[in-house]
Amino acid sequence: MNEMRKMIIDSVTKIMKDFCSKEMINESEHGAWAGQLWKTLAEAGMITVAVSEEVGGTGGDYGDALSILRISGKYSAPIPLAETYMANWLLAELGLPIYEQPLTILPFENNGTIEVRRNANGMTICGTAKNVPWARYAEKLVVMGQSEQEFLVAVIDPDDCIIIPGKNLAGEARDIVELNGVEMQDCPYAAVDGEAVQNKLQSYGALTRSVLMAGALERILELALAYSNERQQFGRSLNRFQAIQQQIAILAGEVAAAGVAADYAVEAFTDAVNPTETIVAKIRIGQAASIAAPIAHQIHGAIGFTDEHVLHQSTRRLWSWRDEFGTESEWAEQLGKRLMNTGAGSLWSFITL
Amino acid sequence: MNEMRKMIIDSVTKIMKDFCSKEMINESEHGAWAGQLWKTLAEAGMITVAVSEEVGGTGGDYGDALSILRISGKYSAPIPLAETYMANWLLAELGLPIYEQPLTILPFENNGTIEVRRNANGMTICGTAKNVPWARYAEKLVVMGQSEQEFLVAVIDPDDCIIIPGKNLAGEARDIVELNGVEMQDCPYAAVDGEAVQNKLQSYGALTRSVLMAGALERILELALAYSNERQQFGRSLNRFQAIQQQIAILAGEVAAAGVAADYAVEAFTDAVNPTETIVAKIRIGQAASIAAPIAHQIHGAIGFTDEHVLHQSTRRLWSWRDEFGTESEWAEQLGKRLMNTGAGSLWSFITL
Amino acid sequence: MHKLLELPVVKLSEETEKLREEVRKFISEELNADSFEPKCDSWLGELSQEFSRKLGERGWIGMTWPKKYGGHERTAIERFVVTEELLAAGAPVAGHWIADRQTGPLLLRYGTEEQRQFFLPKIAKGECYFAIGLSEPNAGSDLAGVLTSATKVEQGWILNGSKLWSSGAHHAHYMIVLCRTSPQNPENRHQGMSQLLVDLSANGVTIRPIRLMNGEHHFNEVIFEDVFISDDMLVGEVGNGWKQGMAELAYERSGPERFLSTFPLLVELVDILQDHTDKRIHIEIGQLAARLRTLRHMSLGVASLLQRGVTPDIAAALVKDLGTQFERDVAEIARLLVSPRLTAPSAVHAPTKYEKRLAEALLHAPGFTLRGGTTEILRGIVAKGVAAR
Amino acid sequence: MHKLLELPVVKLSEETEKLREEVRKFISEELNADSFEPKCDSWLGELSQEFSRKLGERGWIGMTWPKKYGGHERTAIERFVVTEELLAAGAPVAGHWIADRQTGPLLLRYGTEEQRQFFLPKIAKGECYFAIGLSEPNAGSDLAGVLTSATKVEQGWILNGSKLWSSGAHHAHYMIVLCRTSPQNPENRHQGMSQLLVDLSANGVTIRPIRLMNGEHHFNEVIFEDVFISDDMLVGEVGNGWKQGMAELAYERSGPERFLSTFPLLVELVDILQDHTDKRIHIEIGQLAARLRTLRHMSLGVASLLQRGVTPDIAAALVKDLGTQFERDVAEIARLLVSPRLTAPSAVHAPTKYEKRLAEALLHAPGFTLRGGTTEILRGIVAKGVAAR
Repeated sequence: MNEMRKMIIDSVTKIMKDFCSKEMINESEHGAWAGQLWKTLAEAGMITVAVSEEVGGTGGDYGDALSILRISGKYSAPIPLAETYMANWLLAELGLPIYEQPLTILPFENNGTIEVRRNANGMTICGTAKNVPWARYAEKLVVMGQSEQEFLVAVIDPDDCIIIPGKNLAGEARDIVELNGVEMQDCPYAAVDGEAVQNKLQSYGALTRSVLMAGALERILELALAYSNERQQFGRSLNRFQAIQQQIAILAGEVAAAGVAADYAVEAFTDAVNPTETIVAKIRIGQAASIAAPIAHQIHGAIGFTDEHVLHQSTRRLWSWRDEFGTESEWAEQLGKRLMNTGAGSLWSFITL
Repeated sequence: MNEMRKMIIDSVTKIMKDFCSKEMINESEHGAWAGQLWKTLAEAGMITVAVSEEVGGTGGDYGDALSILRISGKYSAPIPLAETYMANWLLAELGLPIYEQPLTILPFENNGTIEVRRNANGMTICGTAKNVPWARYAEKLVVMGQSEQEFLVAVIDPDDCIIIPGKNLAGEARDIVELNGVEMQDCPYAAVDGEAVQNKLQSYGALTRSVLMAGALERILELALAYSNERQQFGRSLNRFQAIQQQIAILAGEVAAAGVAADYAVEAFTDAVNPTETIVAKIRIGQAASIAAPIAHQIHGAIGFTDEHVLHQSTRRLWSWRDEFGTESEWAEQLGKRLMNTGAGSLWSFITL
Repeated sequence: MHKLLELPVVKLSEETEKLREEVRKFISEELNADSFEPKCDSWLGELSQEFSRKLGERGWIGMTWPKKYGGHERTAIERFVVTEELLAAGAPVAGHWIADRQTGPLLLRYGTEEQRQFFLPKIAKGECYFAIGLSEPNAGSDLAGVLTSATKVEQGWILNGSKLWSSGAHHAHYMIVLCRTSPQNPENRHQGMSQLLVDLSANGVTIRPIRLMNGEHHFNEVIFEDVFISDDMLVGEVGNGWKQGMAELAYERSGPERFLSTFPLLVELVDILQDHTDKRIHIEIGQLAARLRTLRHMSLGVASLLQRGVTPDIAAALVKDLGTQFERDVAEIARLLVSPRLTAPSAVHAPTKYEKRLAEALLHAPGFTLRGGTTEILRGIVAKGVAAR
Repeated sequence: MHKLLELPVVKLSEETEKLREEVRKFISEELNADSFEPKCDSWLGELSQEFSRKLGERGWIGMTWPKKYGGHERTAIERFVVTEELLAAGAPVAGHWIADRQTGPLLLRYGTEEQRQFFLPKIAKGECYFAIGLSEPNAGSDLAGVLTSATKVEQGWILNGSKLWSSGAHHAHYMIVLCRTSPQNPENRHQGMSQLLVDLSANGVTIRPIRLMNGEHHFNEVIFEDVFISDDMLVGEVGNGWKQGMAELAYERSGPERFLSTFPLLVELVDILQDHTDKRIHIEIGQLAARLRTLRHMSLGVASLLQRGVTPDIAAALVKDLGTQFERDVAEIARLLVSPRLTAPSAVHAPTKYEKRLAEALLHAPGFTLRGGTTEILRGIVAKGVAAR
């Protein structure tokens, strides 16, 4: 890891620790917007990372951005950092303006259809998208719509939409956005290869969720280690019981595996578009989340699932993120199909690729 | 349980304990025939159980026979008791003579095709069947063959066949039987509804394997309890380590579940043909075997997988029997399909049926 | 079979099956009248005073108790059948659940005649709810850590301390509180405890919500500050509290609520998959069904032993362990078969029933393997039990 | 990330990938010449003197050792690549395995100059095999229970006792025996042990086969009756045996042999399923592949740390735990996807390759989570390690 990356990580870790208190996250889950956290990150130049300085970004590479995201996952930061990164990367690539404000993207995971209609006055956008992350707090919505002729990516104003609040298991905003003929004359937009953009977003999405989960997994291990050290039962620390030790070890194994899978996916992403590592990461980290979260709860006992405790802020995010942008089964099906197509003789080459 | 059943169980347990020594089973796996065990069981009237006295059987019911089988599974008895029961039940139902000698059935699990051909001299049987249990020791082979017109069940002489020895993971004889035009003029035979007999044999087979596994599971729990009590490590008995205790509990849970599943399947079988309980048993006991066998080995350490020890005599049988007559996945597919067809509204009725 | 693991095959009589039909008819009528929505884990958190009262009217609370205390002298098996039907339907039974399951049996075994006559008929009518008073901040798995204490005064006791996790205490009328009536003895940590019956509306009782991670309020902290308990509210003997509390815990195990908490999700899963013909779906559903059916048979076997006066502690602990793993697996298998984000057509804004049941199951799941004895504790009990025989 | 769990991302150089291609070419030639059949767990039981010699000729044994001892001064990563290629191919490497993996490093660290000069070149040629001399009947997981003892005599030691589980001892030339050189001290059970290098053809050495459950002979009991060991065969210091033995055990962990033992089965499984398009098959294969790829990255990370002189004990223990679970799961998933009894057409009498690999995997599986430190012991090490930090 280079010096620059280390500095970024230290700086973001400090910001996240300062802001992401138990209370702040609880309030966010009940509807408050973590504006101060966003502002602080923006001032530190952490929002437009991996967008070149020429087009107004902070510079740095994908690895820097994804490292920041991992920390935000670790501290359950209730902000659309992943979505804003994804959106800005896409906008920069399309030559559209980028933003320091919170952004989101729709339709999210193809969940809904957005149409672009041409009329006398120009173009309008219509449709409904479900589960749009953080839509109610976004200052711009990046929309991919389909006209009869082509696909467009447009940046529109949330004020022109109806946003119906919803949330995922973690209390993160996952809203319904209704576009009832939003006029496009003042919106930045560009024509795109629809399938390519969709694939890219799906792959960006899987990677950002993988990295967020890797962060949250680190957190639940820390919490489990601390709790099992402090908590006494039958006159000894919990972590002195073999039955607990065996579970701590399994938990540590999953967290370590998730970390390695995320590292490789990030590394591959930095160098070139290599979705294989992303797929492997989403599968393996999804498995890790599914094994690790119940263990962390079991170690914490009942206290861990009360709103008094912070543990569930991470586990509920793991339960949400493991499903977003494809479950481990969905990605495994895709990977397995590919492996079966190339055949037994290529299996080992795939593993060592 | 009635008094008669108890007496049978006590008597068979004694016989099995006397005969089924580690050495005897090892020798059997290397090709010896446990003739003395068979003779003793036959003299005690334990071979033609659940065949009425009028047609030459010992009487008793299916529950008696299956209880005997469970004990034989517990002590790894290397004899075709399941096959002989199945064959005699079928023969008795068809009005054909029954036998006190070892029998087997082919094709086994539809593994091979047997044809009945008519020629000038009468009928001949042709075909090859794989994995036929204990064929080399059988004194009669019960063969289901198909002619152009109909299905027949015939009893033929092994001397008229070519038998190529093979074995399963447990070293139990699973032979290839080649029938190269066996003449049927002296063979007892009957025309049958082929599909019905096949279904019956598949269901008999799944039930007998379930019961055998339930017995073997009892055995590996006994062995694990004894070993973990005797074996000292770090100055204490193994069973005083929490990490081992947790595993013993899981093992005990699986053994108990298998026992209950087998009991219900046997009970349902006695009352009427109700393959549902058999299917549930084969699935649940297959799951139990897959969970329990590794735990028993883990508790025993390296000694358990050396030929010095008896543990693997039971675990290798579990690994073989869980696959014979349908794995847990294969039966689960069938059960699941049925449940999905009847729909969500009927699910609870199925559970309480 | 190991003696402690033997469970009988139970055949239900025609009469019992008739009772089942009655319960099903009742539930179906209630569903048609929209009186409740089937929910996961309904016995923990779904309370309907009216529903409880209706069950009381039909004689489905306190079923096994003597008639003279308002009970119905029916068998444990009959109670089992009523219970499993209600749970499978996800019915709102949380109100009277604890009182029916453990307060009643505890009072029948240890209560005074006056206590029985006063409380049991009310409970059986579905009008008197109890909360559990065992756990404390430093006494969860290790109940010997109980610090709540009662000091003897004239004609009664003064109670101070607090109880944790008391589910439904904010609706309940009473709690049976395990407390110290003599100081802690480090040599024998189980000595000197007693059980007191506390009116939760009494002076000095404060009930504070402990919200779950999803914001639901089922659990409470109940604080006692100089609460006066009159002598006639002592349950059992002074100093016998540990043994009584352990007996109470045993009533908690192996009932159908230890494997049916997520059954309403399984129903929605099968429903939503109706038109699929995927081999994987069949296999997963078939495997879950086989496990569930076997679990139910095991649990029924435990009920039947209890009926005969045997207390199959080891088998009950096993059923609880296997059952709560099953409850969790239903949720984990469901999400992999039908990812919730893909279920609802975008035109429908409200979450589907499937999504709601899945969320309930996932968010309640951490509790399954903790409440009523953690998996680790239960496995320790089982291992020591089967090793000792 | 917890410091003890951090593993670096390793990028293989082009040179290393070229080495991999050389190994693949060699293996493919050997396969074409029918010199071996790929087998599960080949590093435990598949021995070919010729194959070992060929590897020695190519410089693929003792790869990281100094050239002056016959080594090749290559990196740990290069050794990793050669090793994983051989294991993935199920090649017969059992002969030199122990000598290459742990005897060499042990002698380099603790051996005398004479010992190094005498043994290491022979090992690197693939002509000198070693057996492990740690476990005993009462010293498995608990090595402090070692009872084999050496009594000092003039110019040497007299060794008495026995070693268990010594895989390949019937083919090996030497064994490094952990033994007591002072009586057991109950206060410090790890004191008073030393390591002696024993010629297995010496007088007084008896090698008895311990057959596996499938009749295979890999393991042995090696009995020492008044075997004379000359002073120059002492490895390291008198009394330092415990520490040296522990270091030796650490070399055993986290190599590719901890997750590739059943890879040859996975290849046959994919092969036999080639024409199926079942969703379930894709999911299972995809999940196994993702696990395997991550495991390999973890193991590579450990190798890279070792290369830098770090000894990542905790991470190595984790990789071994995760890896051996994977090895077993391959077999269990395979049997459910393709039941072996349904594979071969009845015309073919010999078992298929798939059936043979599956049988090997199932029958060897119990050993995976025991050898090189049981899962329970490793998890204890991990938990204490991460808790202590």
